[in-house]
Amino acid sequence: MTGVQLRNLAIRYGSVEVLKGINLEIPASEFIVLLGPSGCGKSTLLNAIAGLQDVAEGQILIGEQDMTDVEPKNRGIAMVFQSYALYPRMSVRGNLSFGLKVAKVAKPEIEKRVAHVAKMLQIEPLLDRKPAELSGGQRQRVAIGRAVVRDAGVFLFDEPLSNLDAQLRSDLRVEIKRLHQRLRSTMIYVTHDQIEAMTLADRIVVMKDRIIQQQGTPDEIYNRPANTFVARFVGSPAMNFLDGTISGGDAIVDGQAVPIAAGLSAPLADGRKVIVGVRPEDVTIHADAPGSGLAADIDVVEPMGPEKLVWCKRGEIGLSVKAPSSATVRSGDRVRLGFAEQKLHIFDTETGKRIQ
Amino acid sequence: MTGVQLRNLAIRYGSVEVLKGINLEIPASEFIVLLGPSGCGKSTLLNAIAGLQDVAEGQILIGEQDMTDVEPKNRGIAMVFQSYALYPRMSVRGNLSFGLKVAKVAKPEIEKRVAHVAKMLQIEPLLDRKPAELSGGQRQRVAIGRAVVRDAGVFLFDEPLSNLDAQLRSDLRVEIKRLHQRLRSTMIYVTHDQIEAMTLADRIVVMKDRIIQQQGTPDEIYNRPANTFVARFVGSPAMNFLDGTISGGDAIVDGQAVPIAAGLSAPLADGRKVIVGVRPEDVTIHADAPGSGLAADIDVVEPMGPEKLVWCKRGEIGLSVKAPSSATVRSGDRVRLGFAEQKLHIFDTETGKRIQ
Amino acid sequence: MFVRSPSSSRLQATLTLVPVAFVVLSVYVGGVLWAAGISFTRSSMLPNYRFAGFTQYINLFSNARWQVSLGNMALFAVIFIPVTLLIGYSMAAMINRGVRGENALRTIYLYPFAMSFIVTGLVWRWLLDPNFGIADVARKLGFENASFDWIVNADMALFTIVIAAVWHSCGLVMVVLLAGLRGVDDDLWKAIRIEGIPAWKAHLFIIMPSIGASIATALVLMSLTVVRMFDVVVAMTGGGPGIATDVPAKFIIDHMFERQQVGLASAAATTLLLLVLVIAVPLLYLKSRRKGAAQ
Amino acid sequence: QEVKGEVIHQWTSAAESAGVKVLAQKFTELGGTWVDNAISGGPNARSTAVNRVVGGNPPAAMLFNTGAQFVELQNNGLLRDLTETAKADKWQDKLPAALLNSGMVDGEYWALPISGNGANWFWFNKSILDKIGVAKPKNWDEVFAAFDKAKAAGITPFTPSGEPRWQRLMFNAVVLSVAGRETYDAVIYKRDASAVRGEKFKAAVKIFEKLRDYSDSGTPGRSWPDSTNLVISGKALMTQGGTWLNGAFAAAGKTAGKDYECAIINADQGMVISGDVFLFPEPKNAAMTKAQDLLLKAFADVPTQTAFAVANGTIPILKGADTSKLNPCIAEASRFFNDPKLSTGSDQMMFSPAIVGAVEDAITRFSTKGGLTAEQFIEAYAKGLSAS
Amino acid sequence: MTITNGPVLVRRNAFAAPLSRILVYVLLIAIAIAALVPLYVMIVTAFKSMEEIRSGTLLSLPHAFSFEHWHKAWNSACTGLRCEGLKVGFVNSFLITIPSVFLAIAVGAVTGYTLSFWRVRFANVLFTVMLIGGFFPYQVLIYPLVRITSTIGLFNSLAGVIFVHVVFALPVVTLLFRNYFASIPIDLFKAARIDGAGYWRIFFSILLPMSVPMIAVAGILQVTFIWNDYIVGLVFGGINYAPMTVQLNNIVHSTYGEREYNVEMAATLLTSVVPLLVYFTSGRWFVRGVASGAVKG
Ligand SMILES: Nc1ncnc2c1ncn2[C@@H]1O[C@H](COP(=O)(O)OP(=O)(O)OP(=O)(O)O)[C@@H](O)[C@H]1O
Ligand SMILES: Nc1ncnc2c1ncn2[C@@H]1O[C@H](COP(=O)(O)OP(=O)(O)OP(=O)(O)O)[C@@H](O)[C@H]1O
Ligand SMILES: [Mg+2]
Ligand SMILES: [Mg+2]
Repeated sequence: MTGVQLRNLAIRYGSVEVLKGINLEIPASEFIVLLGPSGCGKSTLLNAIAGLQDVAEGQILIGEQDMTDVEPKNRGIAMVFQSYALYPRMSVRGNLSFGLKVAKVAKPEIEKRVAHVAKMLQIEPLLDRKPAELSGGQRQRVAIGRAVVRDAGVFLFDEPLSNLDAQLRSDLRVEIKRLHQRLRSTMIYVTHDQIEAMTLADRIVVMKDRIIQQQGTPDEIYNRPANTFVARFVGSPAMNFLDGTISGGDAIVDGQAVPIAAGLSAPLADGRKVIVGVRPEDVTIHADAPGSGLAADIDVVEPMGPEKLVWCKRGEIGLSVKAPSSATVRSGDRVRLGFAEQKLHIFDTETGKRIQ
Repeated sequence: MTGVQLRNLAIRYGSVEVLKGINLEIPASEFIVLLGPSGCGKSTLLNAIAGLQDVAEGQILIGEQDMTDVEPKNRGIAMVFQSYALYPRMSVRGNLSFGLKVAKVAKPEIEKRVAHVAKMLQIEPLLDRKPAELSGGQRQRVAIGRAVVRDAGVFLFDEPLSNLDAQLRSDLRVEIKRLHQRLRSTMIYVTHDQIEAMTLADRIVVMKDRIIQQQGTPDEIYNRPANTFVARFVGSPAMNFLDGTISGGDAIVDGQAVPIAAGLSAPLADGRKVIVGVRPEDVTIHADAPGSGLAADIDVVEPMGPEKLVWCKRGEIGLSVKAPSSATVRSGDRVRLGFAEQKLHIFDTETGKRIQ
Repeated sequence: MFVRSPSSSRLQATLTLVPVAFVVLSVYVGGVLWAAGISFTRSSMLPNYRFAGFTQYINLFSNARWQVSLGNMALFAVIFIPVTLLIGYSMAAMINRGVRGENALRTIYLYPFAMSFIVTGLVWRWLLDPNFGIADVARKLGFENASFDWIVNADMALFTIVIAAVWHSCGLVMVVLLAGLRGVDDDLWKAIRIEGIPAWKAHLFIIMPSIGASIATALVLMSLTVVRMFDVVVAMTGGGPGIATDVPAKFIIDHMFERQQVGLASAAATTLLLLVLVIAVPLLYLKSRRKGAAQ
Repeated sequence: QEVKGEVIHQWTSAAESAGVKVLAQKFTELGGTWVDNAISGGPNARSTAVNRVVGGNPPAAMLFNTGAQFVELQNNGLLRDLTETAKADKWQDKLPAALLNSGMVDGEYWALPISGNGANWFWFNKSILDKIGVAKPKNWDEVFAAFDKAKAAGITPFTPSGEPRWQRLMFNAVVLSVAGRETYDAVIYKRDASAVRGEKFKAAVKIFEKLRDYSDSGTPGRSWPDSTNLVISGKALMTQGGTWLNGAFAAAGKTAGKDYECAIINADQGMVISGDVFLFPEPKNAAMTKAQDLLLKAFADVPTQTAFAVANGTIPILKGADTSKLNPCIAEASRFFNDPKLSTGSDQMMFSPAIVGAVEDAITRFSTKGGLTAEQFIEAYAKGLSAS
Repeated sequence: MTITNGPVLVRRNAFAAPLSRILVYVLLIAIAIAALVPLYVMIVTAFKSMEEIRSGTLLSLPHAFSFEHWHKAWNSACTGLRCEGLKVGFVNSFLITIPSVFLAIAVGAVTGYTLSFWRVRFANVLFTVMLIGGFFPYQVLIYPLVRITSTIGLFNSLAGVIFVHVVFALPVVTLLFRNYFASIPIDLFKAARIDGAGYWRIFFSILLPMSVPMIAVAGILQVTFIWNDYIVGLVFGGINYAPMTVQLNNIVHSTYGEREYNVEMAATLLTSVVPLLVYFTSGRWFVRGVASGAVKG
């Protein structure tokens, strides 16, 4: 099995530098998810790994070998494109089997694999249609199938599930996970879906502003975001941020003390300006009673099936809270918000970096 | 403001009937979300409402007027295409302002509106680029912008947010909601995202197999799904289904009694075969102790940030459970599952329809 | 395409087609019907309208020159079209990779198309002349026995015309296909490269089908060249040796103008058109059926 | 008021241009304005002219070949009847009968002959003749003897043009010289198929076949200037062609009698004459009539016509022309031309274009190695005489 | 035949050019050389004296380069009464070519657009008829066209020539555009209609800018056809609008005249300068990925 290493990679479109100084070590068989705001260069990076995008600086190693200038086909990769890039005049079956035919895989084997993939992706009835006759989601499934049908050492997925319905999406998510477990191929996966990222990734790489912001296990990324950007970007709804000043182990936010767990506040000098981050699920709503937390007004309540999303306001500050759907809250209510002391995140106001 | 009515609509591609007998009443200013599995005809329906798709039978009324045969431009609609369909030779600015120019809107007004939309969608720095120079998500934002910039009576959105990152997605979701509140336009919105559907919709329409399966408020759809299809389709992870037989107000599942709330079991005769549905969040996990629920083994545990998804197995039956991330469960553990009596859904085994 | 009853735009569409339809009907349909009518008369220099039955057709089909012409056209088509398509496509594919000096190369490949055959035909004659053409050059280079007498050999002369015609048309076919290739989405190339599909297979099975419309265009242009082929024959062989390289258009034009046999020429033109119809209609039918199935 | 006369013609070579200049000058002197419309190639010029007539915008005059080409225009009432002018200007006294008759229908004059050529000439490279030590051949035996000698000396004996029309011309030359005037006239004037199938014609066919075997491999399709160049540059002994070849020799700076020789084989059988005529479309208005009148006057003026012929390199056709300035070959041709016993019409003069074409097809197929056999050819030729 | 896969990225290391790429250049240059042989012969012949041409050394360079024949072809070759060379018809050729090409492309593009995006009754019948009509030897249509143009009063006028050129060009240009538009994603057309654009607006604002490669092809085709046309100009233009090719033909083709090959070659080369310039400058119209970024999938 083949790992992938990126060494000091830089990529430019003309004179615009899209990526710079990218260093990434992907051990063989790892499932890596790339996360980052739209336009941060995720597709560009995948293209570069695939050999489809010229590299301005740096090296790409696949399976210990320098592949920076090697033809895509010799890199042992498979890829799902964000724009699908299906072969327009071939039937779905043709799209799936063409690569195998070219690779001279035996016919019965091709049929077996195509049948398997078609079944897994629920596109069996579409096998004889042309891409133009498919719906958006159907096209996407074919694009995934085309990559999966090849037994590559490295799989590159560019938002493969974004056009699928929730059910199919979760089915396929499990299927891809299973594929990974079965093949033990290295997988590099771009997605915007938190759940996909969290459930699939061995490691998540968060990118922004041409560089990698943080890499770590889903747990690390979620529970110990390296900076406010990562903290805000991962998790939905996003983490709440409160500007505060340290005073005796508490953070004074908008004139009110927010207690911080001792372990977290230890390195903090009094008077230091910090940003206190708290995830919506770590906030609890209490009836309005003096002294028991941050007073706030309920702005909007969004039912989300199993739970409710409660948007609270305290002057300029907006806070989101995930409450059980049984909670009885109504727009306009005045409430008190409590924060789970242990779950607070403290960032430096200047740099936005996590303090610890 | 203009409502939309579909009367007995049927649409065919050649001889294949994609939609049939579609009746839908959308009051003015309503926000309607279309949900359904990939390929069920959602895009086709939007196209028909826009006047871009030939209607085989039936009528389309927009604002009380029969618009079945009216030119798209005279229907007072704006639309975001699933495939984006950006004008490739125009800059982003050109793409945004084209419709306004055609409508002879004054130049300063065009500039104002374009600037506003560009700001809202965070595409200001991209205004002078061509679509080919944009990332997938950037293209999608331009496509949304092109629709939003026009003040139409009816907006049609075909999966507008599918390629965006979570943060932008939730920002835009709020933005669209706000747009709706400001303009009070009728909006018809196709999405696969549960959260979008739940948070945006005044009413959700679930489609499958050429027809409408259920329409209702998000709450109704989620809490009172009309049949097993809707029940399974809405909610992620999907509702669990257990085959059971009624016996004295309980359902006997795999030899073990599952108590049903009295209100639900009232119309059920003993011996009747039913499907018992239960959402993952309505299942609780207890330590293995005789008599206190359905015994099961833990298969997989997926961390999902704020909570854990626990996949349990009982023989052939698979069950998913949403547990707080604090729950201490491990793969291989034997546990007992308890069901919230009041939250069970009972469907007829034959027809799959909800019983009540 | 999507609306059932007339709308302003569709009305506009119809209105713009009307003048075109009018001209097409009056010139092409009118002209063809007129010619078909004339083919049933004994018109010589000027058309007359006295019905003479199938005389002209009987004369036509007993005319050895006409028979040879049709045979030549068929043989020419069978060689010229695939060869030109292959070379033209290869050139387009190579240029499409983004080579240096693309402009110059394209112009070089295309220049034969700009030159009228009146004189380039003569040059080809010289080049292929068995006595002082390239055969002579080869002899001077030391290949004592080099001889190349196709152009004066009744059995081979047609192939020299194929050579010149291919030379003349390749550039055009290349340009038409290049325009098609330039519309292929970059991501498609990427997918092909990732799958490691060998170049020729990618072109044959993926790229060619996706520029099917351009290829159809090129095929029609080449077919037009075949059916209308005249200049090149006149300039290179004058239809000779004997009548070995005669073609229908030359037959028609000779009889129309020089020989003042308008009736016979019309019969020939009508026959030629019927032949085109016999070949084209099944193709069009097949194509439209496929399209119907796709919708 | 300006009297504009547009003339459509195919005289585009340098010599022909010089000739046109002479005619135009005279017309200008007479008070007209010559509007020149030169279109290369007879068929092109003729069909353009016909289209102009049909389209309702006829030229004042248009050039056709001597012969039956114009008959249909006359039948359709598109031409001006020249009888009055001809009578007044006494054309029958000025022009050779053969030429004049070809422009007449039912005793009326419809065409004015303007130039004449001799078609059955053979041309030799003098230095090669000298080298192989033979005199200018006068009959076929001498020709073939010379051929053999040339061949032995490593020189190509015969390089005719391979274009069908010149092959036809050569065939006619052979028929006249081998089969004799009587058979020739029977075929050409009477379209007598039995004469074609006769022994004399067959003998001519044999000679033609033999000539074919002596000609070089580059013959098929070769144009006459190329063929002539081979003789001029000393690569070949003989070529065949009409009096116009003289111009090519002259243009290459060659002198008749010194560098090259011209001859009719079996000259006692006479010369095949051909030429051009002017036709005058039915005038559209008085101005056009006036222009045509002036043009007719200019074209039938003896000194003008002679000067034209000299410039053009063709034979002066009007009687009383001064032949002293002519090149020896043309002077000789002129002698034949003006002697009715020594001149006869070309096939083009007597046949309809359809027959010319049919016969030409037969000849060109016969000229090709591996084409028609002599017997097949004779049948094809005979059949061609009834083409329409 | 080696054709390597489509657009290739420029490598950082130019020396690492794969073998296939070198092969491509070798092939392209070989084809170019083969294509250029006749041109070479024409050019050297145009510089040679007739003496030298007669001596029959086809490929050798001329002994001395003289522009005399070029000068003669342009300025003084006889083409009938006048001996003023090719230049006489030069302006006419422009007068004919520019409007004819423009109109032919305009009409053909609009027709192709209508045929591929709008459902008009009998449109496909019309197209089929037009296309098949294109196969009819157009020489046979001259007589009826003479009658038509003279009936509508266009015979022997500039407008007449242009009319006939446009009519003859219509089948091919329409075909080019119809087929080209067929490959453009239909969603673009839909989006423009939603944006309120009407028939013309969609054509001019959306589709025309995407058609530049096809406009270049149609331009190349029609400039060549019309610039090189002889018959139409001759018959329908009358004496006042005879294009340059009439002079060219008069220089090259005369039944009884001696031939000056050097002047003929020079004349031919001079006549083809304009189309060649068009070919060369059309380069930047062959843009890559005209529809790129328009749609997903
Ligand atoms: N041009 C066509 N010809 C034939 N069938 C088509 C065509 N376009 C779409 N279909 C079929 O019609 C059905 C409905 O397509 P549609 O695009 O409306 O689906 P959708 O609900 O939008 O799906 P998705 O969520 O995947 O976008 C699909 O099964 C599709 O395969
Ligand atoms: N051909 C191009 N020319 C210039 N800039 C480009 C080009 N292609 C992409 N870009 C820019 O490069 C940046 C990175 O693009 P890329 O497609 O890699 O983003 P991405 O992270 O995949 O975004 P998304 O999540 O929206 O797909 C973007 O800002 C984009 O605008
Ligand atoms: Mg991307
Ligand atoms: Mg869709």
